[in-house]
Amino acid sequence: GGANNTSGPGTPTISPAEKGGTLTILDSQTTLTLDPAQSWSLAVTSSGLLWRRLTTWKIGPTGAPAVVPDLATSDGTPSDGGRVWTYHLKSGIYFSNGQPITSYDVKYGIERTYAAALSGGLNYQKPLIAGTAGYQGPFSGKELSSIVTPNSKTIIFHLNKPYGNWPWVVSTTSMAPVPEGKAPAATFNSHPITSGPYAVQSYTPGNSAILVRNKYWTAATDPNRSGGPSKIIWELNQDPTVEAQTLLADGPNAQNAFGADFVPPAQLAQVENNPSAKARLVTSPASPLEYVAVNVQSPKLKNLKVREALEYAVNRQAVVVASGGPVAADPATTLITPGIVGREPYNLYPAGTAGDPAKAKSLLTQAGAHNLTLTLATPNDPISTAISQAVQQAYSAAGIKVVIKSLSANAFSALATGNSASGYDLALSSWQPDFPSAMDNIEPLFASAMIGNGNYNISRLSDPKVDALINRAEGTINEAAAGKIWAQADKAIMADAAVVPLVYNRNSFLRGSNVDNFYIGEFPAYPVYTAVSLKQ
Amino acid sequence: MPSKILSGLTVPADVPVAAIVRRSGAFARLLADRWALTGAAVAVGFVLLALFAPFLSGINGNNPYTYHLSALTSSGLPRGPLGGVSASHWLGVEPQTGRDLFAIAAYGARISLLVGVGATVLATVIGTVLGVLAGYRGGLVDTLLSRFTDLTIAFPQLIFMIALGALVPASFPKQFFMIAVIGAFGWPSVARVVRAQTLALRNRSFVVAAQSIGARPLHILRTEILPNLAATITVIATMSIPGAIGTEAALSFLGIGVPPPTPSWGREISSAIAWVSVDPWYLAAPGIALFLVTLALNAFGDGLRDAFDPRMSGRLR
Amino acid sequence: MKITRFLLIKLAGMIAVLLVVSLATFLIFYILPANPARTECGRLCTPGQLREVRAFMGLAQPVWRQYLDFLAAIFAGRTYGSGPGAIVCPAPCLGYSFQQNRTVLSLIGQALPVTASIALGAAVLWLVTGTAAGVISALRHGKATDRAVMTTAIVGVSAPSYLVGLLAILLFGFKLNILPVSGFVSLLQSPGQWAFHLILPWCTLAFISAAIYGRLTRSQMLEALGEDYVRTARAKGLRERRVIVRHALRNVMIPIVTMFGLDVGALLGGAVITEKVYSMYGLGALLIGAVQTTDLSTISGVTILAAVFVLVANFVVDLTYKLLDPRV
Amino acid sequence: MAHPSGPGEDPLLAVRKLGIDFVTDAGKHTAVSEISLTVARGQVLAIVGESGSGKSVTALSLLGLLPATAQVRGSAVLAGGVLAGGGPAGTELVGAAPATLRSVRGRRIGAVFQDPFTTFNPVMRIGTQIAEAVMAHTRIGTRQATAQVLALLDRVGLTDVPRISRSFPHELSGGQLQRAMIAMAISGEPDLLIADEPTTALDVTVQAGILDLLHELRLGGGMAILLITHDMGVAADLADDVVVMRHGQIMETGTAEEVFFSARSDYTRELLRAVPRVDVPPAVEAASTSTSTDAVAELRDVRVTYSSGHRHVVAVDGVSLSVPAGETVGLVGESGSGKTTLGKAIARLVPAASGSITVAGRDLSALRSRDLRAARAEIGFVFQNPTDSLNPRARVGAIVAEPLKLHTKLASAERQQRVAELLDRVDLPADTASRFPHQLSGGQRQRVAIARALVLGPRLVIADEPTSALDVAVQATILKLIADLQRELGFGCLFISHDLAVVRQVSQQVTVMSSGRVVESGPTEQVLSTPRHEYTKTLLASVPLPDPRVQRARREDPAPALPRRSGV
Ligand SMILES: Nc1ncnc2c1ncn2[C@@H]1O[C@H](COP(=O)(O)OP(=O)(O)OP(=O)(O)O)[C@@H](O)[C@H]1O
Ligand SMILES: Nc1ncnc2c1ncn2[C@@H]1O[C@H](COP(=O)(O)OP(=O)(O)OP(=O)(O)O)[C@@H](O)[C@H]1O
Ligand SMILES: [Mg+2]
Ligand SMILES: [Mg+2]
Repeated sequence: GGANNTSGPGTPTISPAEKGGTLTILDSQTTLTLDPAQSWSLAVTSSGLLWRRLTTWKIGPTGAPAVVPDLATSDGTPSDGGRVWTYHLKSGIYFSNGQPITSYDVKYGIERTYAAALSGGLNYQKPLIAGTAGYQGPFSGKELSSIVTPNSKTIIFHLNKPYGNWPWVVSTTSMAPVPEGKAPAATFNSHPITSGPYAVQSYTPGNSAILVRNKYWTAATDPNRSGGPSKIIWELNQDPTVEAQTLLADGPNAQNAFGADFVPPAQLAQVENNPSAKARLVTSPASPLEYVAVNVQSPKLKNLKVREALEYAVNRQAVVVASGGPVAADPATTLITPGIVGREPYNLYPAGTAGDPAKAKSLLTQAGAHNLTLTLATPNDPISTAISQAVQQAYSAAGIKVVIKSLSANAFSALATGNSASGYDLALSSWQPDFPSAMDNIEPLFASAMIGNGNYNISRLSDPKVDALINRAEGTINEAAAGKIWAQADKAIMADAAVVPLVYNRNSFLRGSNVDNFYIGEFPAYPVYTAVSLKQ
Repeated sequence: MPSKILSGLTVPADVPVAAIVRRSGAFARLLADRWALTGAAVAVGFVLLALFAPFLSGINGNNPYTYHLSALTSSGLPRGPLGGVSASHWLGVEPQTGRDLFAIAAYGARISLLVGVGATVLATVIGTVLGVLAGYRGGLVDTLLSRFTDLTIAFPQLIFMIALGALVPASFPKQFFMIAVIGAFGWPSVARVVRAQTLALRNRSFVVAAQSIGARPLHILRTEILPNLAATITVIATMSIPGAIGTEAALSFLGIGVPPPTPSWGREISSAIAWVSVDPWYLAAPGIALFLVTLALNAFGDGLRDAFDPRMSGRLR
Repeated sequence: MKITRFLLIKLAGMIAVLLVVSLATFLIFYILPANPARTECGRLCTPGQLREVRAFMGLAQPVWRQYLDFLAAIFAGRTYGSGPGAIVCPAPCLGYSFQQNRTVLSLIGQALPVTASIALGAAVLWLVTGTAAGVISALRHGKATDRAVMTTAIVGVSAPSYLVGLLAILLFGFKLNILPVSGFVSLLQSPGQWAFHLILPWCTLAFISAAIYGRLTRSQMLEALGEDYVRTARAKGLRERRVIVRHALRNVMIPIVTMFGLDVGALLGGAVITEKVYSMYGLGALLIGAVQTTDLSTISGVTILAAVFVLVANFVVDLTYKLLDPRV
Repeated sequence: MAHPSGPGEDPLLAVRKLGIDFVTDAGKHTAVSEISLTVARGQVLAIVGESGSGKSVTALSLLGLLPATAQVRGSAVLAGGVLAGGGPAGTELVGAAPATLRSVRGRRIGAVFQDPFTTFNPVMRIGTQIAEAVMAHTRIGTRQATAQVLALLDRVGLTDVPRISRSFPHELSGGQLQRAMIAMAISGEPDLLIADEPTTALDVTVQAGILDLLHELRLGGGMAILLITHDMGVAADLADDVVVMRHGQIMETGTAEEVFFSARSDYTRELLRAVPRVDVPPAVEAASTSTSTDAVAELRDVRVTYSSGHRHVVAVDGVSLSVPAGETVGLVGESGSGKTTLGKAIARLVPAASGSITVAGRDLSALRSRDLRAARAEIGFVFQNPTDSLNPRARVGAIVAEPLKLHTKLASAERQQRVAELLDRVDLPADTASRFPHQLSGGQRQRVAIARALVLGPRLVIADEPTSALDVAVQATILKLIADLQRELGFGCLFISHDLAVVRQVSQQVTVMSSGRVVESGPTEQVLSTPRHEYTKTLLASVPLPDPRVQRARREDPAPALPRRSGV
């Protein structure tokens, strides 16, 4: 990725965050997960407003994303070749109830994630922390001996393998401190004790959450959050189309608001003709990968030539249009997304953006595959439906008949991530890493350990070469060195033709005219909530 | 039964026997009802459109599948006014794909008319049969059928459909399956209304009179009760067609209906709604088609009702 | 004596239906292509963790056992897990939503007033406008007014509710800027705001649903107006309004009321699209959310509640028949 | 003449050249052509004549209540009255504006319609419906109106008035409904009362009471009455002038005495000849045709109760009766005494609470539905309310053919032929087969019902007031038809009627009911010529005779034999 961090005219520059005002966030989600153990929220969105972790992300309007100290004084000090990580806490850090934050609270917060009642979070730490087999969380009265807290300011993690990305793992929401004894599993979600700039005043699922200033939070200990608005009203359960229209209209209620949802394609087209709205549209750099997973275990797709035909036949231009045009998507030929260390642009199957059906046909003839009929499993949201039809149409030009199997999100993931390889030949999916590491572009999607059991290797690729590269990269502490290995893995997977990358999506968001510092960095493809402020 | 009763009598020569069965009155009235005729014509027109969809859309070399990205702007909107109406695309093109909207509407009529009308007919038949049975027989039959009706209404349809969607293979003949599914869940309202009216009708003297001549229940239902329910049933049936077509679209999203790209009005309408403020013409073709078919069938239904209303007999407009 | 017997039989029938509905929900859920424990387990989940989560959620047991537990919980409450980390769901427990970390009962308690407000207001509106339109149509039979009413009705019935809602929002919310387009205000909090926020949802639903009432009323009225008793009423010198409303209309209420019971019963179980477009968290939104997150407890809870509404509405309708027509 | 309007004074109602056409599928059909008549204040004008001659539609046209398929020509002027703003020229009723008609209806012109069963709104209580009429034209409160309703019901000779007032129409007997209808019509104290066959469902004692009431209203209140009747006795009793109609035309107009004693038209004379008289034994004694004595219907101690709400009505209270094959048993009695109920109980159309009923040797209550249907096929039933007993959506041809279709294997053409024959025998024009019931006159419907009951050749005929809407000439035809068929087929017949003269003519046995019980029964001649029970005696004494002079004499000398208003 270059320096074209944001597209659109509103290339933001950080302006000094003005304090005060009431910000409204319009969100189609019906519920917020306010227990950090269970939250999937990115470090710079909702959880960034409420929780601090040992580390967090520094996302500027330009420049590469970086992991930076948050509660801790450093990103972490590795020892034992990356198996042990040590952190020291800052002083002057408090929970929203006034209690100082200690290393015990950090440890307790992590232990909580092991309780069955609190499962459901991102869990990147779970397979890494040593000695957790059979551990059932702190409510059982036991604690984790692999997390050592020699004093209230120090915390030492013992991992079961060297892990260079640990500072990123530590930045995830699951790792937020939780005060022991004040966080019952059943009710903490409705009345959480927070550590970020905001505290939860009230939360009505499906309706709204009202966040007010955490009066114990100080900007001095936290350079990464602006804490701009004095109050945030989180309007839930919004219809995305209505939400976009609301922001487009920029009425009195919408001027202090932004939308947490992608602007749908139709409204994107509408924005094109509306200069006022265009100035308030923020579009991410091309980032999440939209791809067709090729089920390599399907009998019809065992032959590499057939899979290569799929690579050549795809028409990425049609997919771009179906996604909402260039403002919404860039053609993709690789797996590691722009903005992430290790990305190397290349194209193993050069065919032009409109695809090369002739080449595909000849490959199919070579493979002896005639009258190929493939089932494409597709989530039933409008964009996926549109994209899968574009894919279908392109493949039909190459003589491949595609039957679209439109499924609700659950049915889709049950089919694609289930233990059986049958039921689909192709699956349309998209992926955005949970933190900016090439690891998260590759491992969850292509490691052989991630087949079935609800995990996301839906290409069902089990290539020892790829697994070995993944292992090697993970153990490499040096980010740049690791990046190189990830790039090799990327190419190895593409050589297997186990996936047809379609496009890198650009996510677009709308804000009200009074909202300031609303920008998207190179990663993630979401606005940085923690930076937003209101013009006063 | 001995029917020698009138044996000795001679038929007076001037009895026009044909008069007894004359139905021409109703038919003539129907023919004179301009709304009904127009309705019938429009409905037939749509059926023809569906039948000759390949031919009609082929006039311009179109089909509902081919993408015309050149007909779109870079953001996926149709180029040109009225949603891209041109000599080659009579009703414009679909945003994001550039597919020909006339071809989509014409081909879409196939699935939508088949499923919409088929499912409605199925639901109406089931509902009518169960409704008259429950209403007329009463007692245990009514109790059981009524609970069965309640059960069907209260059945967790959404998750049932999702489960079905996962179970049926992608290559299943979806049209008839959809008709069956929509019909199987669509009958309760017909049944409830029919039952209610049957309850009120069954104590009318003419029904008792039919009982008193020893008519079988089936006969009574057919000749005494049903004709008096026909108007209600027609109204409910003609009004449920759009709902069935809408359900067809919903089922298609759940994987039970015909999969894309096979065009259907319901699915086109539901994807066009989001575009209504940018490209309203996209909605126009399938939306107006659905509206017209429903209006036509209702107008025809009204015409039928009037034609067969004995109190209207003799009235010509 | 007879009344008690009658009620007991009805009640038994209803309970049977509820049992079948809840059992069906359970059984269907288990053929659903979804894995709630896996969903609940989080992004990365080891088989061991998955087992634990499954056991904790009570999903490790055979289906029939789970069903019995579910039934028992309604009367006896239920505890998930044990010790300080346990989650207690006191009786009457309709289950616990792990996805929302709340008991299903409390979720329903929050969503029901929303749906009820939407449904009841809209129902009154569509009943009144629908029957009025039907009466007018019947009186102007075959004339331009009749056709206009019919055409409007067909627009209403063929327009998807989402479209009507969206257009209403664009027009009244953004263009004219006179009505709020989203959000629910509790009746207890502010009756004025409650009604104000509900105007658009009510009108949307009414516009869509009134059609069938209009058409039904019209067809029934056309028959009734030819009856002798209408002639008698006129012969008394009654005002035409009274003839229509008290005599003709009363005689045609049975199908209307039946339809009304069906619609209201169904709507009380959730007005999915309307809730969605107006951002109101009613039972419909709750159910859809639960289906999306494979939240069995919430699905069963809402399904059963919806079934209760259907049953009660139909029961009440059945009772009114006798009042509407003593011959029934 | 008894009416107070002097000569030269403007008539209350002047009908001039009134014509009524109906558009039907078969084309235009003239029901009334160019009739003219006048009614003066306080005058009673009786219209008698053939069934289907246009009496009822004439009456309806005056109120503007004909269906939209009717076209009315000519003029009918109602003299300007106390309320409506008809100027000196009076109010033109033909083609009048809705507002004008409304002010006329109920207040200026009250109406009693022909078929009491369908005139009331089936879903409203009788009391409410009458109260509505009361309140339509006077400003009084609900409570006062209710009191007035009860008084009105009492005035028309109903007993148990509160129950009647609370009842729904289907819970009342024909006679009760008819009186309620009269109460409703006179509630507005109209200037003109149109009474279309107002006493067809009333037994003679009650009928006498009603006739007295009408007499009183006319004398005391100056109410003019347009009386439509086929009962020559009633006409003779009440009418000042008489109009005779046939084929939509007026055959003869004159004072009652002129018409009764010096009729000019052949039709009138024919009509008068056909009038059966209770005081004269029939020329041909109704002879028993039965050779055997086996009863086709046998009732023992039958009790039938209705429950409406919390109350129970014992409609039939321990009745025993037997109908021998080939014989006709006349069932007469007080209105509301349970005659209809008893008839229905025989065919098991209402359940008997106790007692046993056998038809052709079989106990119907023990039969399974299949056998029950077979058994019912042997019963021909003529319902008291012909209108509601005909499916409104079926054509007459289909209605009459229905039993044939059900129980014979005749081809459709044969069925049609049978139907045509039978319609002809009940004196209905051939095109009737293609008409719908609502396109027929009351008497025509009744004949359709009779045809349907007879078409299969039943073993038992239950005929509930089968001739109540028929003019005497047609009635004679029908009675003859029944007698002929009875001779031919040997069926037993339960003949329910309030017309003692008819009963005397057709039946071998008579049973007299009162309040749900049999008070007297025996051979017709014996019961009717030497009645033993008081009630029977009263009954016989109340029969109006088709002789204006006798009737006037009776009225002027209210002999003890003629009880005023029967409140039995
Ligand atoms: N469905 C019913 N519910 C309650 N009471 C009823 C019902 N039907 C009839 N009755 C009552 O039963 C009694 C007998 O009625 P029935 O119709 O048998 O009288 P009837 O002898 O035929 O009189 P009429 O000569 O006036 O026709 C009446 O008092 C009537 O009010
Ligand atoms: N709605 C109608 N449509 C067509 N013809 C009708 C209609 N109503 C009545 N008629 C016909 O008009 C004629 C006169 O009917 P009307 O009811 O006035 O007879 P009526 O003199 O009252 O006879 P009855 O003594 O039998 O009651 C009859 O031949 C009848 O068939
Ligand atoms: Mg008449
Ligand atoms: Mg009777």
